[in-house]
Amino acid sequence: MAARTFTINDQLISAREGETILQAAREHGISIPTLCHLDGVSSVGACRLCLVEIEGSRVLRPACVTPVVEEMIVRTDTERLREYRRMIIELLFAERNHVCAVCVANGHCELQDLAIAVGMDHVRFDYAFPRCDVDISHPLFGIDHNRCVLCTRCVRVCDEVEGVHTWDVAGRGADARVITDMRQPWGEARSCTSCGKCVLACPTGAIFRRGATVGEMERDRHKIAYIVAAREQRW
Amino acid sequence: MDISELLAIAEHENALRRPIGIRCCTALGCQSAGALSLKQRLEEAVAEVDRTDIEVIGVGCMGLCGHGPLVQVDPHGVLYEHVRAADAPSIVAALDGGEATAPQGDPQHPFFTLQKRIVLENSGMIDPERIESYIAAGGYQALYHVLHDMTPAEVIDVVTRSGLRGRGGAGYPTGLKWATVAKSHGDRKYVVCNADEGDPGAFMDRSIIESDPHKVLEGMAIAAYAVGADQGYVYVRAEYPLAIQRLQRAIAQARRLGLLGAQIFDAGFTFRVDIRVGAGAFVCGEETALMASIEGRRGQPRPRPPYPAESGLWGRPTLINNVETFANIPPIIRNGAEWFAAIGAETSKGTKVFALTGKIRHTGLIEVPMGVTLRQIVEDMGGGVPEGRVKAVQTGGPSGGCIPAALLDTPVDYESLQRVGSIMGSGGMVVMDDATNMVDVAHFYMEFCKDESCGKCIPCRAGTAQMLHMLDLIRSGQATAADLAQLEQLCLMVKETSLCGLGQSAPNPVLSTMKYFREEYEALVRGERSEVRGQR
Amino acid sequence: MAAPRAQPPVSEQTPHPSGDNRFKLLEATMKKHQYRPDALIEVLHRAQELFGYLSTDLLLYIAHSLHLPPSRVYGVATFYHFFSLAPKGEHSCVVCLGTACYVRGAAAILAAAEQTLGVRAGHTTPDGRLSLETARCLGACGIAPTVVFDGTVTGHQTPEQVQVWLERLREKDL
Amino acid sequence: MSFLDLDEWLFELAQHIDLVYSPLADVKEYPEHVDVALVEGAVANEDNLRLIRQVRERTRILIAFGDCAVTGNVTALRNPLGDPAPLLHAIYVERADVGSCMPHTPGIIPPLLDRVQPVHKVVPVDVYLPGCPPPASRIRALLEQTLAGGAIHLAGRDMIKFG
Repeated sequence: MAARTFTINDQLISAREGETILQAAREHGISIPTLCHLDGVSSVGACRLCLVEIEGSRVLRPACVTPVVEEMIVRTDTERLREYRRMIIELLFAERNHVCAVCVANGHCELQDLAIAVGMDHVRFDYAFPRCDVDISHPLFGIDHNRCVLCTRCVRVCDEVEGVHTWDVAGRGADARVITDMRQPWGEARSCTSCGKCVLACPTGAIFRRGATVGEMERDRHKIAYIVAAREQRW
Repeated sequence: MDISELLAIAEHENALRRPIGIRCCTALGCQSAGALSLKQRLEEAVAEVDRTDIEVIGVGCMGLCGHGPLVQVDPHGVLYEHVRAADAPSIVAALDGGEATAPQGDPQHPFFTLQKRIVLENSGMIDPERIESYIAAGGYQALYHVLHDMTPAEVIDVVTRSGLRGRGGAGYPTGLKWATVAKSHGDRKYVVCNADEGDPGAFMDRSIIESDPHKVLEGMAIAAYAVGADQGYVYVRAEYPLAIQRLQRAIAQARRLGLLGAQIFDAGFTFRVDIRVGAGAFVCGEETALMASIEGRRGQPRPRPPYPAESGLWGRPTLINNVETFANIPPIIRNGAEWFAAIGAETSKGTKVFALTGKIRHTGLIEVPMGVTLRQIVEDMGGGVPEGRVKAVQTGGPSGGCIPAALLDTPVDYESLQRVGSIMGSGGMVVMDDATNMVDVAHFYMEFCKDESCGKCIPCRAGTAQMLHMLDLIRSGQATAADLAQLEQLCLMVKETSLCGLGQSAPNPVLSTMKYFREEYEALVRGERSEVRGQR
Repeated sequence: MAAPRAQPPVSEQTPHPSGDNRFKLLEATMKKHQYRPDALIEVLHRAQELFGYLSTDLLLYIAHSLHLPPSRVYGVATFYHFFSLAPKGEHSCVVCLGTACYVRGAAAILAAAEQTLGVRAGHTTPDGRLSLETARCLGACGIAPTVVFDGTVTGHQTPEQVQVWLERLREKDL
Repeated sequence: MSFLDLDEWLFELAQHIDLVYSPLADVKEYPEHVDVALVEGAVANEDNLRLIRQVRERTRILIAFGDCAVTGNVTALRNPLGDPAPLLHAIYVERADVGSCMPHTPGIIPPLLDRVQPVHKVVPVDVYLPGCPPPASRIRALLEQTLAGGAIHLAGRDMIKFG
């Protein structure tokens, strides 16, 4: 495969043809924040945290879906990007009811980690305090919509890896919610195989194993990529 | 079907014409005001006087929708406004020197005389429900010419040299888009007509389809030939039942005559067109969302590249143009690239159709050469506001901005409108008078964008909700100067980070009103308006 | 384009189509589209036209027929404003809130209608007689402000006119 | 309690500061010309509101101390339910075993605000110290920076992790 040479933050990088900026950056230890991205499932470019500046481009580009181009000059950590990322994280905290202190994912949460990474010591926007449901009708798992960031990782992993498509998104805009089957209680969603991949995929405490209490919801998200890799390399 | 048959249809149709034609508008605006019963009454009145030299024709939009129902009598061009069914006999009697009871309009008013009709050349002239009427006006000859005398590359060359740019809003060069699709490889290609006219305050595309549906179909067929597509879709809003009905009829008629379908004009060219009816989602005007919707999915945009020209419907190369863009094609083929390029402004060739509405005397649909000033449109053609003064002109709908009265001399072209903080948009032009509070206007658009945000990307989903909340605080006098600064910051972020055009342009109405009418925001911050009026 | 699919067997959990002619008509639409999943929106349009609204059972029936996951059908049906998952009133009053109508006083019209009916926009009166709705833009800006009564577009409306129409409807025992 | 985890460093701290007001100290009125205030808790009732305005007015550096002050945290969990009246009714009237009545003792029980708000939504805040509770090491780092004068900067997992 042909190699591509380009620059990230003044560092010369070589990447394989067809690789995204995000892949190339991570291989070289350059971190770009992401939330909706999950190794093993398709990228949707929705969270906008991985936006980078590309010299000569008028607009910011999502690193997760932008392929590298020879001699491209990329900046991942400018003042402007830092400020925008912090605002995006603040918007998420203001949008639903994220209470780290009583969350099952406290200490193991990608949203919490991102807040630290972007330097969020408080949220400047007004909190919306929406009313959100908690569904614990499933015998093994639960979903708390207060903590959902609508990254759709559960939807994609269920569709693309488990192949069941129990999850989807209903409604739109701020009213959008992830749903199981006909928006019925998860426990009644007949298509669900209880495989638990959505639990692995969830970046926050929204989808959790029942019985987990504060801070207990640890998960090995790399498993998704392992499953996919194992399937592809099967002979 | 060959050219002689086509010409024979035209000839036959023209032979049927009577010396005196009473044209009655049957587009949506006039229909709502009673045009259908009026037309029937006119037909009866003609039958009553037993005149075979008079015919009554139902036609598409005549433009001056605010004064409907409209009736115009050929060959003298006498125009009647606000016509009631009861006026019908007197209109027929007036042909013999009687006095018509309906008020007469002035066909020499600048509203009409300053127009340059290319897209609307047949609007209000032909019967949109009969393909023969379109053929008699020269219809489908451009398609014949293209199929028999030109290579696809030559067609693209003509469109490129004409300087035509996309009329959907962004103004991307049409020829370039066609060339990209033509060059892209795929086992199949598609042509899509974007008739998901979602901007509130805009009805150009609805009117074009209701008044002259075949022109759009002919434009699509020419495009399909040029890029190598064999299947077309018209994606039209469910809110436009009359347009859908006329389009369905037009497609069936064209198919029957062999002008759509297999082996068009025996030239080895096949092109089928299907209608896809939208279901109430503004975001589906965005091309990747539109394609998702045609594929039966949630109308959510995806990042570009890949562009639809390379990977569109079902992953195949897809050409997406707006209704007005396609409607420009047959005249360009007929009259040549140079003819078109000679009309309009330096970087914006041809004409633009605008829906002129709001606080203005003459509301309706106009087509003007690019480069005319907003002042000519608003003051000369539109007759200014009924009471008070013009305060601002809003172009581009929720994606556009408010241009203050002081900048009315701005010429209408893509670049000039962008320079003053708005956009050309699809053609909505809403005039506001000094009774309009601009913070309310910004709030109105933001509420729209928040409701229409698909929810996929965070800046648009959460950002529009937050911007709306901040505008609420400002309107209710609870905001501080710091909040204004924060709102501005948020606007810039949403503009630069959102995934699609909806989010990227959602802050525009706020930014432009903050730029030109900042004192209105500041007055509210100082608590100078106790009562909030306007939208809920 | 996705390959045409054969008509699927109707599963036990979907309502049995026999006995209701509307299901036959819906079936015909699906057949016309060769049960292709990408015809979902067309099929939903037809279903709502036939049944008035999209019930959970109806959505499930469509999901099975088009071989689509239920959550995807539900996701699509709730994405588009045009689709209603709850029954509508016998009559409808749609107030256009497009820009031209807004500038010409649509807000006052909507407020008058809400006051007369005692329900908020987007809701149906408790007696099921009338649904009050709003539209983004009907494209009839030339005759703004516009209101659609039972499918008929009327222009140049005032709050008083709308109130009169609604009150007349209330009095009449249709 | 987390503050007390500062252990012997508290003695060092005591040499640098005068503690002039605290809910535990017997001081009724918040004094004037205070240099630093560590504000714990969110603004939930009218007493909180009155006090925080006074604190802001009379203090040079106001530090929102802990998640409740910074975000509303657990105390704001009632916000999605809206106006507190129905909630109070459910608790004190509907489910009361004995003496069911709405709490109403003017001057003694402060009325609840419609919404619990983080401190910075009510008055300007100079420094934010997240944590539920902020660990002692974090408090110490904050106070050391504060005592040193100059700009206070807190970053990284050890300093600004919520929860």
